[in-house]
Amino acid sequence: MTDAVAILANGVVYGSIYGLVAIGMTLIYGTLRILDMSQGSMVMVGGYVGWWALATHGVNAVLALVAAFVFTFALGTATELVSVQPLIARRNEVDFELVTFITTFAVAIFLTNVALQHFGPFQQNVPTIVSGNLKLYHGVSISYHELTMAVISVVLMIGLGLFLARTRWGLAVRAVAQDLDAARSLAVPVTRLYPLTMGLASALAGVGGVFLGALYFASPTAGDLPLLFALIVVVLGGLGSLTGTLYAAYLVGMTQSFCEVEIGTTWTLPILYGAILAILVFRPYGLKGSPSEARL
Amino acid sequence: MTGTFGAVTPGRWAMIAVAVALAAVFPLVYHDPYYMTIIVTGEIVLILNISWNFVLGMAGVWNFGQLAIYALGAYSSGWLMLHHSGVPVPLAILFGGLFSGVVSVLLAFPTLRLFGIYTSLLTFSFAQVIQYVAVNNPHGLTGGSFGFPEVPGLFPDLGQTAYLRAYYWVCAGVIIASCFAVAWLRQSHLGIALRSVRDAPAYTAARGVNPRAARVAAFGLSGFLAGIAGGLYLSFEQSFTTSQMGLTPMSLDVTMLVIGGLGTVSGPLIGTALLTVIQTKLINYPGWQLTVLGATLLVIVVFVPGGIVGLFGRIDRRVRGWVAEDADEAEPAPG
Amino acid sequence: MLEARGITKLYGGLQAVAGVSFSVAPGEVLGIAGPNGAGKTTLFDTITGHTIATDGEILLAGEPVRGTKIHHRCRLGLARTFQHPVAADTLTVLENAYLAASFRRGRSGRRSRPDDIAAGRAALERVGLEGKAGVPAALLPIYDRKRLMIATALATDPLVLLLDEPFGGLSLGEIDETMGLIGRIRDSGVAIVCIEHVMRALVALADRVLVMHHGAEIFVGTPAEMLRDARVVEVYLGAGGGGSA
Amino acid sequence: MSEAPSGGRRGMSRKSFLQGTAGAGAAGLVIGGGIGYGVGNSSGSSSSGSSGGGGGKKKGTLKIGSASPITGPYAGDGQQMIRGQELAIDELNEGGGVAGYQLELVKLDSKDQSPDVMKTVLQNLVSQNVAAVFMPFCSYTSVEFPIVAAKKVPTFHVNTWHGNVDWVAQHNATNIFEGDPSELSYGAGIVSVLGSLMDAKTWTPRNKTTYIVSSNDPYSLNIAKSYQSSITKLGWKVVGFDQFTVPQANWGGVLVKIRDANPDVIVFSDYAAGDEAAFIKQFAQNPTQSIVYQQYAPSIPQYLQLAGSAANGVIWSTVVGILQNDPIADPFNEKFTSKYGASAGFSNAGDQYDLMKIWAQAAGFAGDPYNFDKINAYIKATPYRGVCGAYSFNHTGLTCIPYPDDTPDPSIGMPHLTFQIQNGKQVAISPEPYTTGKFQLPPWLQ
Amino acid sequence: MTAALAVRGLVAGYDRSVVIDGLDLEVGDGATAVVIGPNGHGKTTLLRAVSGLIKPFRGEVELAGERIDGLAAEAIARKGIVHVMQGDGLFVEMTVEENLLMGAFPGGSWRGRRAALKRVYSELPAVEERKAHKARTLSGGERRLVGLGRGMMRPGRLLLIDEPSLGLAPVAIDAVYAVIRRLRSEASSAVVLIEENFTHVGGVADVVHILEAGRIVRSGPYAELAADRTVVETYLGSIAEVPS
Repeated sequence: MTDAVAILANGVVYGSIYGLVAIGMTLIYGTLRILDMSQGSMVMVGGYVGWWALATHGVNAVLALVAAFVFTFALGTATELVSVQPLIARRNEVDFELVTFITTFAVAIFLTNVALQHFGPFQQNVPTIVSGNLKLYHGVSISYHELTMAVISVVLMIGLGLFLARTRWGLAVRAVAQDLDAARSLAVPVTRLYPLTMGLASALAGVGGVFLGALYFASPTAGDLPLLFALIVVVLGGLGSLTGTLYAAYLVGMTQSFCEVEIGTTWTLPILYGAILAILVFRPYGLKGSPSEARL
Repeated sequence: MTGTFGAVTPGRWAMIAVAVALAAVFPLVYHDPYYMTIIVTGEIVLILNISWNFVLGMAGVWNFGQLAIYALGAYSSGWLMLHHSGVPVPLAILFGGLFSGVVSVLLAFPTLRLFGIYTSLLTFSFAQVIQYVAVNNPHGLTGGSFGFPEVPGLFPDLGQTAYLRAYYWVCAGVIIASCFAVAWLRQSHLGIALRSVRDAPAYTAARGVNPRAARVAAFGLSGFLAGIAGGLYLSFEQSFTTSQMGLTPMSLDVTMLVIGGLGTVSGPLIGTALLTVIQTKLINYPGWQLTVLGATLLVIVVFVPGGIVGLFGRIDRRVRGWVAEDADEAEPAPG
Repeated sequence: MLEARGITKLYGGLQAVAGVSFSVAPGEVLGIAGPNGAGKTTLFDTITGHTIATDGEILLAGEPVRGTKIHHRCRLGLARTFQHPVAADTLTVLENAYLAASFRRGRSGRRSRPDDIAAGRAALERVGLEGKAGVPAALLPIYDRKRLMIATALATDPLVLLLDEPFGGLSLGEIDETMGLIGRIRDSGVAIVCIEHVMRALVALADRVLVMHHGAEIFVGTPAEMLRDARVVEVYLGAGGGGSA
Repeated sequence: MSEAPSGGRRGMSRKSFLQGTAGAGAAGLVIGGGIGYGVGNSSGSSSSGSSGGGGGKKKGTLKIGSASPITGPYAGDGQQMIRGQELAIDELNEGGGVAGYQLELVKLDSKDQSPDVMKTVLQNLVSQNVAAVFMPFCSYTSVEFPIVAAKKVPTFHVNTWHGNVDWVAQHNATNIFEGDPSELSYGAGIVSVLGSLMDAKTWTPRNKTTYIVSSNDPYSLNIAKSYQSSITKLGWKVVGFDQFTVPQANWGGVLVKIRDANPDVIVFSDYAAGDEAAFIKQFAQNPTQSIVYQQYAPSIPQYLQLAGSAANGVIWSTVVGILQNDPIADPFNEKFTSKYGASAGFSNAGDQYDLMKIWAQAAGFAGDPYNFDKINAYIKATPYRGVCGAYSFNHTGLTCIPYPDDTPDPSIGMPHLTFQIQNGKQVAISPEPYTTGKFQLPPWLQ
Repeated sequence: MTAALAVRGLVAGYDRSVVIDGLDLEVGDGATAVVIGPNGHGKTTLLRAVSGLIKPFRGEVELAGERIDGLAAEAIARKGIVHVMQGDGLFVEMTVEENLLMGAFPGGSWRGRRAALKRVYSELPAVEERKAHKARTLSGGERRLVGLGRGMMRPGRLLLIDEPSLGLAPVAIDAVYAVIRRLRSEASSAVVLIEENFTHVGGVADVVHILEAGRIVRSGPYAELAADRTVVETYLGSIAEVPS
């Protein structure tokens, strides 16, 4: 019983982490059809901004989050401008999804190593946003910091969903994903929308990075593991579906939590990647894509 | 008009012959063990890249599982070298190639049912699973992250210079053979079918080509060569660590291929050589190696889509188009 | 030679092709007409295997082919062209033809490269592209690409040739040349099914015409009959004749 | 339709132009030779001045090779190592150099110590004719050892891996020194420390249970297993044995099991500072009634910074550590802190500093820094007391002897130091005479 | 008076192939021009070049006297060109109402967009009935109406309509053309409408242009051209002569 509660509690924590990181990837893939491999780096950068603001300048938590949002927003926008924008015009000539997969990955390599040169290899401690623990059951507890993360990741997902469903710009973002030409002919400024969307997604990852920093620390490679997990979540969630991502994040979190207790920590990632493999092998049409395209 | 099956002109043959001859005598006049070590390591990477290019560039399947296939070649050949020491080392390497080829074919079946980004995700997941399982070192088969236990290698009794020289030649032989094989395959029935499938899958199927069969064959051949490369790495370096499957080598290799030009015979050659030289030059600036790598990859993919070979190819094509235009003019006006 | 019975293709609830039947004999041209979106290309797709028909039977030389793969149907003697002029862009014209010829119907025993090349060349000659054998397909102008597509289809030595809008995008002179080409192919004994919008060409070429509308066949008969058929006229000119001249 | 292009004048000229350029394409193939050209060039420039076999003929600077992890997972250790090496070289140069030479440190990145990297880096150093090689971390399969063994360049590592020592013993190498004892002494060391706590009645186990957490690399596993076998011999029960893959930041699952088991002792055999700090932070949220032992990660300054107050009470040990309140180590600590603005930590900076000095002493004695035989023999024969205690390589495998595990004599054995973190400070609690304080029950046990 | 749209010497196409080859076209203020031509002769390319979805290789495009060639599609749209695309260009995973709202994207206020929505619904009650459905689930005719409705969401100077009858049942075509006729009489904007043949455009066209092989080859009032047998026979095939 205690185990079950603990597994659940851990699953919620992990799920929130993965949700926070994957949400931006989902937004970008769902709207722009780009599997943005630089999202992990945005988590890393967010962590450093959090460290800089909270640990070295002692600003309050809200300001730190705002700073991380602004900085990673700018960085995400810049990332789009160098790695995606030049390719939009050639959308039909190149394999857009794959080429942007590689270019954003190149950005990730670049950012990681710039961070390494600038900050050095050490990990830095990012203070928690909220302190204290909530006692759950027989000594099982969950920290308020982690609870805040869980709440924020759900709120962000709902908020993002509302933004996409209810606002003019939200609609435009979705429209661009579905028919680029039609959107352009309706005066949607695609050349600005792409960078803004990537900026927004990166900013979400950056905010996530501040939270993660308190658990994982800030370091040049702090984005690698979140990225690997986010990939799992995004694929499981059906690539581009916000609600799917939310479910998948908690499913992955629970699976990981369960594996750690019942099977062993070392087998978590192979099991999760094995699950992805199995899904792609056995239900290739279950996710997206029509059989006629896939058969060839 | 000639048949244009990539006929090689006598002049070109002569240049190839000169290049091969130069490559062959090179280690006789050059001994520096440091650069020889780099060159031999580069040769092994080149073999891997040639194999990857075959499936990535020629067959047009975005397979990110190649490093895992390479690792399986190393582990399986190492298993023979270590536990069945009666088996000659070359046979063990060959076994690694065959094992990898078979795994690659098995990987091909689910992969080829998918398209686009899903292909990459499936193969990437495959690579991740293999890597993590290898790190977990089940039954001591892989040596985990510390590396495969020392194996005798091809030339256990040679001194350093001779050892490096011998490996240089072995690898160069494999490279030359696989370059010719790839060049030949490119113009072979299979190669033409593969390129056609890559260019226009539905059309090609409607002309009688079985796209799946052609691509499975490509996976098999590519996996075989990757396995050989893995076996050579293990036998040359006498160890193999799981970090060889990590994201850094993967991005390095992809960069080499993209820079050189995907789907061409000389692309991997140029890309591998160029990046090896850059890396070597930057050895005193450790952090910069990967920073430069990321930036280069980005610039090439965005601004030079065909890589260096593609750049030459475009110029060449422009000239050819120019000639074709003349041919048009020589025709009677249409209508 | 080719017989289709009750071909039906459903996409979700939508009937793209609704129970179309036809047959075509060697040396005959069957025209398929109908407004854009009538399901003509989908019909071709079901015949060649690019789409699996929901229902219906396809017989080639009396043998059922439904359920076999695209490439298999090609080797049985079913060749098609596409609406857009596709080819393997990085291959030369001759390589394109050679590849198709290597799978030509009835090619027996071991693959012989010289034979296949010769067959490919012969196909190029039939469409008048032999002078461009060495040019990469990507560099060809539209008309040449269309001819190349027909040439590679011919290289497979088909029993039945399915042409999807062979005249689309061509100039008047090119249309005339292509009509001549199709006529010669027909005279060589190939059964031809041809989707076309250019009525003039269709009327001149086709022995019989099948008119489709909303996936269903609404008319089968000679071109002359078609021009007098009230339903065909309605489809093309609207219910009231649409203020015609 | 025309047949072949009829060959107008312009057409012909263009075609012939094309054929002319076709040959140029073949130049691509010469690229194989191109590698040779590219690297050949750089070889000329980088090894200039010292290409003659004996090398270093013009007295001036002497190259010392450092193959330390500058990037990759161990970059944090690497920075400390390089600082230790540099500090020693600075002091030596200020004091007039070694045998008349000024020293210059050639730093190459050993990344993650994968075999190809280690081989390449060592080949590079050897080809630059360095007088000594410092490769604090090397490969675990010793694949690069033959490169330095063949040249007999004095080479120092602190890989703490018995496999490397075995290689040296098996190949009768005379020049590859391990600047600390191998990892096998950790297991017994922990047990003896626990024993002394029980003897002193400062701490009493409730039911003699222990929980072991190890990463899945052979180094951690070896420590974990040697501890397991030592402690079970004393009748203890191992109630859990967990493995993880580095990097691991989520300890939730492991902590669930630990909290279920509520062991007397938790032993952590991995060495990554971030992972261990994350563990103790998460453990401290809801601690069990256990002594927590973490292997040498807390020696890295970042550990304390990352773990904060959660680390209070943790005990850890290192088979090579900078001594506290020590007349030799204290000046070093001061110099280090004033030079780098950060503390030296507890091991890697100190051992590299010591090893550099050991080499310099031997080279100075030999008079010629390229008289490798003489230098190696001197190092082997001469014990040295540095900031990490005593180094003596005079036995199989050229490795240090752990004190008090394998020798009762602190003047020849390297102290296997055990520390406890008390109020954010590192307090050495074992062995005598190196202690600076007494063990205290961790806050969660008080 | 400047024309609403003036196209001079336009050359446009895709990749290497030229589809529109030296085309000239002028559309007067408030006039409806219908461009007719066989498939594949550049009708859609013409519209895409005008609205900026492809960049013309050469030539000039002027909207009310202002050069717009070379501008990005979104900038051109902002200047008042409303392009109802071939195959509707609906956002299939969005609801009908969301699709309509996108039509008023450049319009500033939320209130304004609501008002436009109301207007469109009153014009097209059939669309309002389906407003909560995803565009993907609509029938062809409904889609076309939504496409037109989206075009009506903001005032435009020039309306480009690409083959509104494409693939529709006669009944649906009639409904679509009824809307187009109403649009034309109510709105002040000029219209360029494209069709494959004469059938439906009788009551709509002020002037008809015939496009062949990338050029306008004949222009004139509908009645004149439709009566000209050589036009009909050459470009539209003999089927059009049947009813006469």
